[in-house]
Amino acid sequence: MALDQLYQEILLDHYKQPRNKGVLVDPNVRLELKNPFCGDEILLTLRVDDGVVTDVAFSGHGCVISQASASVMTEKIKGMTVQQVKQMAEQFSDLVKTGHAETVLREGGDDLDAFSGVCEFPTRVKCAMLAWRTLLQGLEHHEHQHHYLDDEKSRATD
Amino acid sequence: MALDQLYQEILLDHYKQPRNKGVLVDPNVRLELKNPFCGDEILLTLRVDDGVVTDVAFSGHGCVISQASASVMTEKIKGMTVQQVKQMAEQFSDLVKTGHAETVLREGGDDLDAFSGVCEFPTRVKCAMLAWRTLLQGLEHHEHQHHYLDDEKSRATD
Amino acid sequence: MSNLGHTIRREFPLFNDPANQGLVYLDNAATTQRPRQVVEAMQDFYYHDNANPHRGAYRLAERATQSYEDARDKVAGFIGAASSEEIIFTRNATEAVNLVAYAWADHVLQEGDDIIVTEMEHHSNLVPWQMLAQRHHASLRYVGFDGQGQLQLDQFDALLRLRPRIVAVTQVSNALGTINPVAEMIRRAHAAGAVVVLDGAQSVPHMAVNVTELDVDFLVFSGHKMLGPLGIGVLYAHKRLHSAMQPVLYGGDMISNVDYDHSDWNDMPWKFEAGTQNVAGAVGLAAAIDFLRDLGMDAVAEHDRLLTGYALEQLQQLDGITLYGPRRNHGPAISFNLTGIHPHDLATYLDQASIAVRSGHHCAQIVMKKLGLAATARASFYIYNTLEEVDRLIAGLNQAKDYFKKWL
Amino acid sequence: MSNLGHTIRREFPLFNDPANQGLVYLDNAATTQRPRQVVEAMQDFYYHDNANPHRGAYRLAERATQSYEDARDKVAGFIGAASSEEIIFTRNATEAVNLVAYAWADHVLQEGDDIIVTEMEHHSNLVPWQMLAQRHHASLRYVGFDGQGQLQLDQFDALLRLRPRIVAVTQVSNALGTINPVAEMIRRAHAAGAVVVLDGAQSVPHMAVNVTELDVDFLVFSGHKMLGPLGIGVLYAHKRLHSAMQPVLYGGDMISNVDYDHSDWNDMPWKFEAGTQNVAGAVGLAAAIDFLRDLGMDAVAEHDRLLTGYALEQLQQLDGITLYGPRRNHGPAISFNLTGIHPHDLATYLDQASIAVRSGHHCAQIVMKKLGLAATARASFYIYNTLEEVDRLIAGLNQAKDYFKKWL
Ligand SMILES: Cc1ncc(COP(=O)(O)O)c(C=O)c1O
Ligand SMILES: Cc1ncc(COP(=O)(O)O)c(C=O)c1O
Repeated sequence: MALDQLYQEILLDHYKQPRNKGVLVDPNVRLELKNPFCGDEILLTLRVDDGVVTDVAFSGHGCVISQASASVMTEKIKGMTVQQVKQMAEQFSDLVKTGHAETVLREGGDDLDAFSGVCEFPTRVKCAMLAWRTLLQGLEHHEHQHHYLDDEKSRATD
Repeated sequence: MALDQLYQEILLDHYKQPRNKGVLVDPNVRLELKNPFCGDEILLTLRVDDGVVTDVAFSGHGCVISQASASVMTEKIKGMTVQQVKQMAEQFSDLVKTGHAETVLREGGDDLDAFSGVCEFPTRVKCAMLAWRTLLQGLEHHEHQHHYLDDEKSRATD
Repeated sequence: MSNLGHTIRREFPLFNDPANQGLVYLDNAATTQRPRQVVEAMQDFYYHDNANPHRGAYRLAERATQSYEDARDKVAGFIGAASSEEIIFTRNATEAVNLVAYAWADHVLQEGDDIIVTEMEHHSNLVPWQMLAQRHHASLRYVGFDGQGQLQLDQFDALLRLRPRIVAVTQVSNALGTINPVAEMIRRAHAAGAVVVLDGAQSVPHMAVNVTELDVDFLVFSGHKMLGPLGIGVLYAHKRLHSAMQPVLYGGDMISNVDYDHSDWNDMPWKFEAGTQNVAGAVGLAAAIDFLRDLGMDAVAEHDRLLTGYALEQLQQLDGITLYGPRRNHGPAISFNLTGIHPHDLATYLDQASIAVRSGHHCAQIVMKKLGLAATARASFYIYNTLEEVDRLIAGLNQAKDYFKKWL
Repeated sequence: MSNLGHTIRREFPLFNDPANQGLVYLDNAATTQRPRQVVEAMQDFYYHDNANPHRGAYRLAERATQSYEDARDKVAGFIGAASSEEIIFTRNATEAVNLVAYAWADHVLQEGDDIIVTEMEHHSNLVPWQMLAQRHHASLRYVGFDGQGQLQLDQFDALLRLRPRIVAVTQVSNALGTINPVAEMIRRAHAAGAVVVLDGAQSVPHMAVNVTELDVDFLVFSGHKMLGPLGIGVLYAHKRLHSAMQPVLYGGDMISNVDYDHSDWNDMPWKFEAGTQNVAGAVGLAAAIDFLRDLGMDAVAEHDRLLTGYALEQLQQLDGITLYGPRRNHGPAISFNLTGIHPHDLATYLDQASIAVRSGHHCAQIVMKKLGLAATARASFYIYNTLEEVDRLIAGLNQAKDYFKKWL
């Protein structure tokens, strides 16, 4: 049944025992997003040091798909470079939209694969992507800020 | 042919030799109206003394129907009481919309009857009515003003 | 009566589409389906009478104008308006509320004025007032609702003592199913000198609404929630407000005269209908009104009551269900939650069983905040629904509970 | 090619209606007729995929959302937009112009700023700017046109030296038939720092228009003038303007978050689409675009040119005719007058011969004032018109001259 493809056991595990649930004490990336059409919310806090995600946590509430997706995501991205994270987000987006994904994700492993069933449920793609959209926007703000600080610095030393 | 019912000889006469064309020197009713959908304009000037239309003139430009209707109207209403004018306007409106009219118009006579063909041309009803609408609105303003003046007077004598 | 759903369904081609076989459509508060009479009326217009109305001196244009103005007369009759001048066609109820704000309220509101809304308003009858208040430094005040989803009329009375300029209230709530005592509220609001904007989006489709009896100032509703087409809505504006209303959209038919530096406007109601209007939409709405009138609005309301009563009775018996809104006198939209199942997951499950319900905040986020929720599931009925479909819903919910058991 | 009209007519049921037998429909600048493909696309939507888009978690709602967003993509592709985000659906071109005024211009215009329009604008691309200028004490400046209906570009250049904030111009005039050199005008306007609002109501239906090549800021047009349904129009807004645009209508899908005292908005383009949208209208517009693309916009333009050229040639030979607008490179709307016959009387006469032409000011009263006229007659062509129909028009005009001889 297609429904079992959507609600796979691995999601159950993440939904019942979410990894990295909470709020970091000293994050340098912090973003809250809302899925306007279902009211789901996520608050993501990260530490990014020298272009590497060193810590991450999520909180909020939502459906099975959005919560499990957030939990899996936090597990996967810890230790990755920002570049790698972005690539993975793109692959994940492909996966949930088409059911297929490229190599990077393969390396990501099984837990992400468990979202391949989402593609049969187009209205749920947004749920699966909520955490990742939040992540990407958070990183973008961060980089912006970073560049800005860099600029400030270089101007200061001019 | 229906067209000949619309463009009757009497209209031709009024169109070519419009009665009461011009602007009164000393009107106490004056109103300009426009048919927003064809750009036709009419300026009506009247003298109303003791509730009787003592003089009237029209100017402006427009199609055969609107010009002839204005000309016929000015001829008919001279000497009438405001009350009679209003009744005739209503009857005329019935005539151009339905082709039939009540008694008052009968007394009004042939020239008004010549507009009975308009009812076959619903888009032209507005043209036939332009002068009459202007007249009614002008009289309404006049009465308003009149009442207002009366009020002022009565208050002044209070 | 209980058979209305069965007999009438045949007229709705969507339910005969093999792709929609067995579909239990319970999202009627969002939009209804259309009987073929409505779609065919639009087709007839396009295939026989189509032209740009109001401006053509040829017969086709006259037929188009007639179709459009006949539709306006029909709407006026349907809601008991004194005159067709009081009927302004809009795109939807949302635009109609915004039109009241821009065309009228912006010209009368003063700094420090009060505007009363309720906590159960749809965003469309809330955010326009929020923004209006911001523009004028006016105060937006909320009438709360109690545990049964009933407006707290003592709060309403207290707020009326501020002598507010505007009271905006929905007649029937799309999120709670509450039917508000608007006749009485209008009376009190008028006594306090307020102008009342009534949101009829969920009432006009479901019950006889008479603007003259209600003596309401403004009423808004949407065609698509009452069997009519998308893209057509109505603003009823009582004649006494006309002189204080100014046009908002400029161009086309709403104009009488244009000069280099100023323009003059056409008469009511056209002065609020700028550009070429959705004549086919108005024609479709008129056909929907004919369809509803043939059934009789009392029969429509009775059918709603039957289904809603039966559904509430059955739903109450489910373990772990929370029902929001009133116990009795409940409108045809029922909001609920099942413990431990997110409404979004529930809707997906039901969809697999061909049952279409809505999940989310139903554009009533204040209601959700007040209830401490992110979302609810909502089933909403209309004339083509049946008691058997209610049974299907209940069965679906039971199966969903079973399916999601292990996720609890 | 000259046969396009004949072959294509079959697809337009209105012409097969016995009541419209022999109808020569020459009021296409006001609104076009619809091929059955367009009406059937809307019917298909209502009969198979209808639901409220964007918000439902069930498959029917997903299909509705897909239909709506596919239509948006199709519009974006048709006018060469860089992204579908740049396409906002409106009710018509008129609303689209007003939306630019309220959503963008109201937030950037300052007292004393200049706004440039032309003397040949349709009221819909004139009065919104007139009112905007009044609101901000800005100056509205007119580019005139010469005896051939051509914009006086030297005046335009002179006005650009004021460094105006806004230039609003029509690509093709509905009253004069002029085709303006807008690519060049946009270049010059940008060089002067202005933002350009292009009225494409008469161009998008008739020629290939590419917003990216034109580098235009805003483009407006209406579905109903290009075979599409009534009640749907488009505002193209270049991405560079998005951050300066604020919502105008509030409620429904345009919202992301609502709290008691403030709200946040959804992303582009939805933040400008408040309430339930005319999805069927968008679907119908997409079908119209498919229809036009199958023909090819070059073939459409070529057919227009053929008919317009032939008509101008024939009309010129009539005694007592005055033709307004350009001698060459004339768009498919031809304005004219016959000496001594009021255009309203002329239109009635032609209507009796089943020839539908428009008479009046064509919502371009400034054009009429400039020409010293109250009204003109106008014949305007589209893909289903034929050379024989032009002959019918000419014959009708000759007969009319004869009929009204005694009235001269
Ligand atoms: C040049 C031009 N601009 C704007 C419009 C307005 O279009 P609509 O009435 O569809 O809003 C028209 C149509 O009459 C037009 O010809
Ligand atoms: C109570 C209420 N008001 C207003 C609206 C807005 O209607 P529309 O989206 O047709 O503008 C709705 C529909 O969602 C509603 O339920």
